[in-house]
Amino acid sequence: MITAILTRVGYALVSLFVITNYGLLLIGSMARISAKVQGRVGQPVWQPYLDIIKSTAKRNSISHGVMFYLGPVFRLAGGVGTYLFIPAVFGSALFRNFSDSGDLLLVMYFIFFGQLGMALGASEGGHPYSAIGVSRGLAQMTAFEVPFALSVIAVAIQYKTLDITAIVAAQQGGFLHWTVATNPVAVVAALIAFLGMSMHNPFSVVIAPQEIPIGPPTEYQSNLLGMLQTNRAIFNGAKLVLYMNLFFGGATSLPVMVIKTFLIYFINVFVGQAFPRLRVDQSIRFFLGAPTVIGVAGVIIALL
Amino acid sequence: MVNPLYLFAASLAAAFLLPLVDKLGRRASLALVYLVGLAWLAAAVSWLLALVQGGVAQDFGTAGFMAPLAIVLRVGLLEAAGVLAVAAVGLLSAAAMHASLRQAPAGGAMAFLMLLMGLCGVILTRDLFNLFVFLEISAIATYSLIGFDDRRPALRSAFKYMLAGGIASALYLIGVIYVYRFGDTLNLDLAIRAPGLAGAAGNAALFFLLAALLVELKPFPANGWALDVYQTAHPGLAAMLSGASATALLLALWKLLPLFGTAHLVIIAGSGLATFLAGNLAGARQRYTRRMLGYSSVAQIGLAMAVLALGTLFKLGSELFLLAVAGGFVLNHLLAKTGLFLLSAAFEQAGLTDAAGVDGVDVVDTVDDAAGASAAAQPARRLSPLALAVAGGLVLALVGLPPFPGFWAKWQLVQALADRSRWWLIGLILGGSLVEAFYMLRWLGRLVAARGAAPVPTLRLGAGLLGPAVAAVALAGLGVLSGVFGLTGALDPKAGSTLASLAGEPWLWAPWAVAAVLFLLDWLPGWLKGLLALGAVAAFAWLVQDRLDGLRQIFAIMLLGGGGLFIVAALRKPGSRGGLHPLLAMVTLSLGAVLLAETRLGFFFAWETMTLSSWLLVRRGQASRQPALSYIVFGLGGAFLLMVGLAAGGFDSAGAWPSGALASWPFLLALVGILVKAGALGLHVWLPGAYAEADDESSGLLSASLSKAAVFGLFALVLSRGIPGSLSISLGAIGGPWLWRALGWVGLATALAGALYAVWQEDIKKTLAWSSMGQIGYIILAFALMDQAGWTASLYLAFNHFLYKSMLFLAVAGVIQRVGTRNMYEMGGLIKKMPVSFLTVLMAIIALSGVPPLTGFGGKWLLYSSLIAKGWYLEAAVAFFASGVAFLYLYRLIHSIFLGQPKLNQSGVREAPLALIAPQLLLMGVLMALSVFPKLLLDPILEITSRVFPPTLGFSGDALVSPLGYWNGTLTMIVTGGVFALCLLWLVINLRNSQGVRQFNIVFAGERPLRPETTHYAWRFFEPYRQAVGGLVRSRAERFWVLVGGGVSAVGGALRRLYTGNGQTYALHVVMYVVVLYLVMGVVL
Amino acid sequence: MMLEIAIIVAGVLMVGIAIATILTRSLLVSVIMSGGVSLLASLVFLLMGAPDVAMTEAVIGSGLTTVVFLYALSRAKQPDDEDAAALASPPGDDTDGGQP
Amino acid sequence: MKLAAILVHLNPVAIPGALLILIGLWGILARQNLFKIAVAFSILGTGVNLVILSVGYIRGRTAPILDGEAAVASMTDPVPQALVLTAIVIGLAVTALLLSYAVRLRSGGGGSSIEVHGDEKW
Repeated sequence: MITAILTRVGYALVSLFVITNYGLLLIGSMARISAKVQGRVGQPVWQPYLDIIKSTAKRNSISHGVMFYLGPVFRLAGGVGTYLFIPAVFGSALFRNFSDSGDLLLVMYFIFFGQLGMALGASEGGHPYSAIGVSRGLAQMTAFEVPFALSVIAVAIQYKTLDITAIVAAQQGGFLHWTVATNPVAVVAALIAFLGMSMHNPFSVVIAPQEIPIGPPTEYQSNLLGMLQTNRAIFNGAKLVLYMNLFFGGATSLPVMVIKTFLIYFINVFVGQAFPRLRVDQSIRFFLGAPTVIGVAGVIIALL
Repeated sequence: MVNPLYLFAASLAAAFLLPLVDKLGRRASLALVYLVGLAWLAAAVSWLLALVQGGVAQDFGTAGFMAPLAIVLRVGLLEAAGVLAVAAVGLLSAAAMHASLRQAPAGGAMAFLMLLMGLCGVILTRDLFNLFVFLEISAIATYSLIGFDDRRPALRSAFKYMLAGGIASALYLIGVIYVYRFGDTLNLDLAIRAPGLAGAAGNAALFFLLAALLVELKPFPANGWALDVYQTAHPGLAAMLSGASATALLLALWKLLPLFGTAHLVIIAGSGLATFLAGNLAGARQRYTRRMLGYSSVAQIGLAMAVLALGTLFKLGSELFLLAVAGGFVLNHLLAKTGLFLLSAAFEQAGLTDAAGVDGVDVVDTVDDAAGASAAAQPARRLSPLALAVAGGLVLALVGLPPFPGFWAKWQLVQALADRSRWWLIGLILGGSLVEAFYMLRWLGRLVAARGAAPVPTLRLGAGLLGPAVAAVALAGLGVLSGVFGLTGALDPKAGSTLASLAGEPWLWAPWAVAAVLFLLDWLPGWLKGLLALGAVAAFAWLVQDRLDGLRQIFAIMLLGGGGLFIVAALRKPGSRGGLHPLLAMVTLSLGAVLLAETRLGFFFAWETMTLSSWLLVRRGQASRQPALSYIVFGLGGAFLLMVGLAAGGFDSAGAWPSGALASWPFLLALVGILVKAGALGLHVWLPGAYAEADDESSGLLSASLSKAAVFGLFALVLSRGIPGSLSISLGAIGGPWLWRALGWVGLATALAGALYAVWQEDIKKTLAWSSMGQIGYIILAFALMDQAGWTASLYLAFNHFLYKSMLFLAVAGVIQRVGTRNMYEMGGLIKKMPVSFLTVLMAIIALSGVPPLTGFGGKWLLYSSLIAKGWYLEAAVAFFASGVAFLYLYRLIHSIFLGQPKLNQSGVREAPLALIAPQLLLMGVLMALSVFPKLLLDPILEITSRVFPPTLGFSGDALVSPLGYWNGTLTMIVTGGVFALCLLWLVINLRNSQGVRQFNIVFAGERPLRPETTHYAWRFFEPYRQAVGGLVRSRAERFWVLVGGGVSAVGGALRRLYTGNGQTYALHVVMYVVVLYLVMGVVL
Repeated sequence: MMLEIAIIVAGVLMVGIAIATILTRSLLVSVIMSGGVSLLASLVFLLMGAPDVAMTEAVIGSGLTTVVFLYALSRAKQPDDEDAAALASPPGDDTDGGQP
Repeated sequence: MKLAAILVHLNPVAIPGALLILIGLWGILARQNLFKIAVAFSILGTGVNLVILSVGYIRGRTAPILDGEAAVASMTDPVPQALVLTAIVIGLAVTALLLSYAVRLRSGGGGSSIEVHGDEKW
């Protein structure tokens, strides 16, 4: 019993370690690719490591109270938890994580855990911009959740289950079995939602207050910032893995996972380079418009 | 039995002696009046006793002869009761008019004696011409009494009355003589058997007789004169007219009923119903108290009249049944209206005349003219609690709320009409009743002065309160007696079990008993009352626990447990807090009663008790007059719908709805009735105001517990009562899937609209109110799935909503108490001042939003799993959107209150009092326990639902497994906890002597801010969101109901334009009324 | 037969006088004429073989009622023309007599 | 002659009675003077009395007085006569009351037109 538990915890830690490093490298390489697109040299691929090490090494000198501290904790726990509830590699005991805690619905709702905690912590900082950012982020979230939920429903209809492992299992056997082949419409809706979810252009107004040099990142410095940066890597990885599992046939081995998630993320960055930023009410209307219709179409296709 | 002739002789002798006795002083002559009244009263009591003990109705001849040679008087049960009523009302009225009678000439006292005698004669005589004589005696006495104190308005209306009365008496004489011509007799009993009256000529003769009686009964529109009289006459006399006189005339009509054919009955019924509707509609627009009471009077008399005729027309039941129903209405009206008119007299004597001239309290809020503007203020003085209780009792009786006689009469009438499928009649009657309830309760609501504002002197009514109090006590006593012993139901042997009283369900009286005791003890200190109320709830729960099956046990925790929590919370403020504890206990126990009810009547009784007590609780709030009014009007409207639905069958010890009835519209009506209470979209307009304006602990009780009674109603509606341990649902009988799909969409729309409205509120309690509505929407949606997973989700959501909404309201009550405002943008940064409240709100919003690992996620998981499994995909997507929206207001809730910049003026704020903190801690504990071990809650729920439906959900180890997926709450909690601990550890390790910063140690737009207002971003927080999706929720429902209300009001306003105040117009109305009636009779024949 | 003709004649007279009573503007005339109608009615009662009713009608309906009317008119200081004070007019403002 | 037959069958007392009732009603509804209305009322009352008595009217009968010789069969019906007696008395009482109110309404400073006494309405 004890051994079993220790084994699982150990596996989970390994899995977590892998995804953290992968996530950091992914961010670094994407930043570099973006720079190339824009004609700059860009940062080294390992720059995120340097950032985290530097942040963590610094003494944090400012506190606004308990909730202020708990913000990054919530955020990181949210990212780690989200990843741990998703089976990362199909059929692998090492990367199975704690996916027996719950199905797709658990993952979808656990995504909110970190966001809610972070919102609370940032608000505690007492800075108005963080509240503005949160209000925009939450508002945009309600909108992009609609096409995302519709595509998830389409998946659930198609595979008659919400169990992620079972969904991946049903997509085995070649490219033609992937959701992206069997129900491309739903995948399109999901990918549009993904743009909103990762707050890349054109849906990046949410993080605009962070760009003004006095937003939450200023209030959150040193090791708190380090936690947030770590989370960014893990959370990105988790979302990518989720998308891969739902729509792109999952992964049977680590290299396959790396390739697939890299490509999914690539779409994201490319769109982000091509479009200007929308106001938050515009982006809400956008998500409730065409992507929702596409999502409904995806559901209908799944029903047929 | 005493020969009534002696009493007539005595009355006449007294009247003749009066001028002589008056020489001894007015005191002596008034004593004579009381003496005669008492003599009548005593005689009536002796007759009643004799008749009840097995005596038979007795005829008394005059001058030694019997009919047809002489006039005959008959003393039967009803006659005795009628004389009793007349004498009692007479005595009360005389007492109320005492001062005026002392000042006016002796003729006033004489006329009063004659009025009393005349009315008794109307009741007792069996001779048609003698009836005329007594009618004229009472009419002339009334004419002279109206003007006896020489006030001009009274003189004017007396003149109008005489015009109408003169025409009526001419009609009566013509009728009588032709009845004699064709029937060859003036004796009623002989005339009933007279063959000559059967033909067309006889019909016409009878018509004249009837028309005269009807005109005296003040039918629409030939009743303008009566309204003026009610408005202007001395209130004591108005009481006499509305109570005693109407009773006597109705008894006269009842005596004559056997004479009449179908055509006559149709016109009686039609005219009565028209009067009922028109009177109430016009009354809704009335500004003056006594004129409003007048409108209500004519309406009630119209209803009693209609019931008498309808009973014979549709054979609603035995004669006794009819008398029980019509008698119930009459008795109710008699006592209530007498009491109210006397009360208005007491108001006048106490000087409550400032706002509206001679007329006591102005009842209308509109400020369309100068008078209205000045009158819109509250009464300048506050009624004493006793006076308020009396006024409340009288109005509630009039409106037909339990436990007063009108409630039982209405139930039985609706039941009987439903048995014969006369739905449109039910609609008319209940619609009229609703309008009446609206304006009467509005009036009552105005009597309650605003608390909290500048201290207002108490208005003591003194001796003037005696009469109303007697009437109120009599009403309550008779009502309880009819409820306990089924006085009205037992009269009809045929009706059997369906019309039984609450005899088998003594528990349903618990709210009333406890409230009565606690109100009597209301002078005790608050903490003691709170403990007593808590003890009462606990005792009730203990005593009834074995009567609850599994479903009811779960609801009992939410309803009774919630009530207990909020009673504890009521200890948060020192002082007596008059009325709060009794009402909290009453609401809580009425919720328990809803659970316990086993019969339809019992359920409806408990439901009405709940509606009534919660309305009182809402009205206790400070600025709650308008919200409370819309609460009770919607509550009663919903209750009426429920009543019709219940009357059509279902929810009985006998079983579920009749096969196929679930799709029928009576079922739909009952469903809609319950949805009103649940606050479903479109029927929700009462909700935000009521929740927001009630006392803070009351709002919590309403939102957390009382809304669950509506949820229970949904379950109870579909499930048969069943004995504990054998729930069953006749699935075959369930209405088409479209019904449940539609209900699901109603729930979904409610959820979405509730969430969206909540996003844009600035008022913290309104946010919570809308949020409640939204959450109930999910519960309805899950309920509508009609399978095991859906019902499991529904019950689970309901319990969770109870948990976290209790927590939120408790915490918010503390915040409001400490901060003194309900506007969120006026708060901020309270986390350091109120850490426990913050923690409560934090846990509650995590649970509410459905974020794992707290219990809320279980609800979401169950909901989406069951929706997708059922194939309700679009619903699932919309529900997902709606619960996303919930994040917005939840974040706002915690951010604007607890986070961000503290306000400077709130630096002295302390943590909420222990009375609020303790229940919060308890609930937090429960929430955590249920989060770690979801089985604790889910096992009992699954136990229930899998007995009703084929199970699809089940536990596999710690994981709840559905056909689509699984959820292991315990493991989720462990993983989340572990991860969180890990992250926290990292933080703690890295924390190195950081420095706490002061409030303004930030930079904002390049400068250091100095005032919190500039940095606490809280006002119109989600404005961009409103720009994006605000169009989804323009207040369409509000506008719709405003239109409905405006329409009803406009109809009422148009109707009352008939009453021009011109006596000739009124006389013309009388003539036209008779002509139209004659034509109608010709058509019906 | 004579009896009937007398009754009919009285009836016609009564109706005629009654119409005149309503039509006339003078209150005094109308009161006296209505007394006349009552008197004729009492005559009819007598002819119909109801002498006691006739007596009562003559004394009360015709006599007493007229007296009461006249007393009331004098008490009320009511001008003879019924339209004279259709509206309450303050003393001295008696220009609107109703007649040209 | 048909007309003659109808005329013969018409009750020569009831017809003027009914006409008086109508005239009385006309007066009540059409004249605005309070006193004139009272006059109209007394005409209405007279008409009603005539109608009542017409019911007991049978051609060629004598007064209903038992004087030993006259047969009961040849008397008119005494009941309507008793009713009329009562009605006359009641009529007087009502008329007197009506007049007293008219006097009080007028002497209180109001006019004697019914139109001005309509403050209570709606």
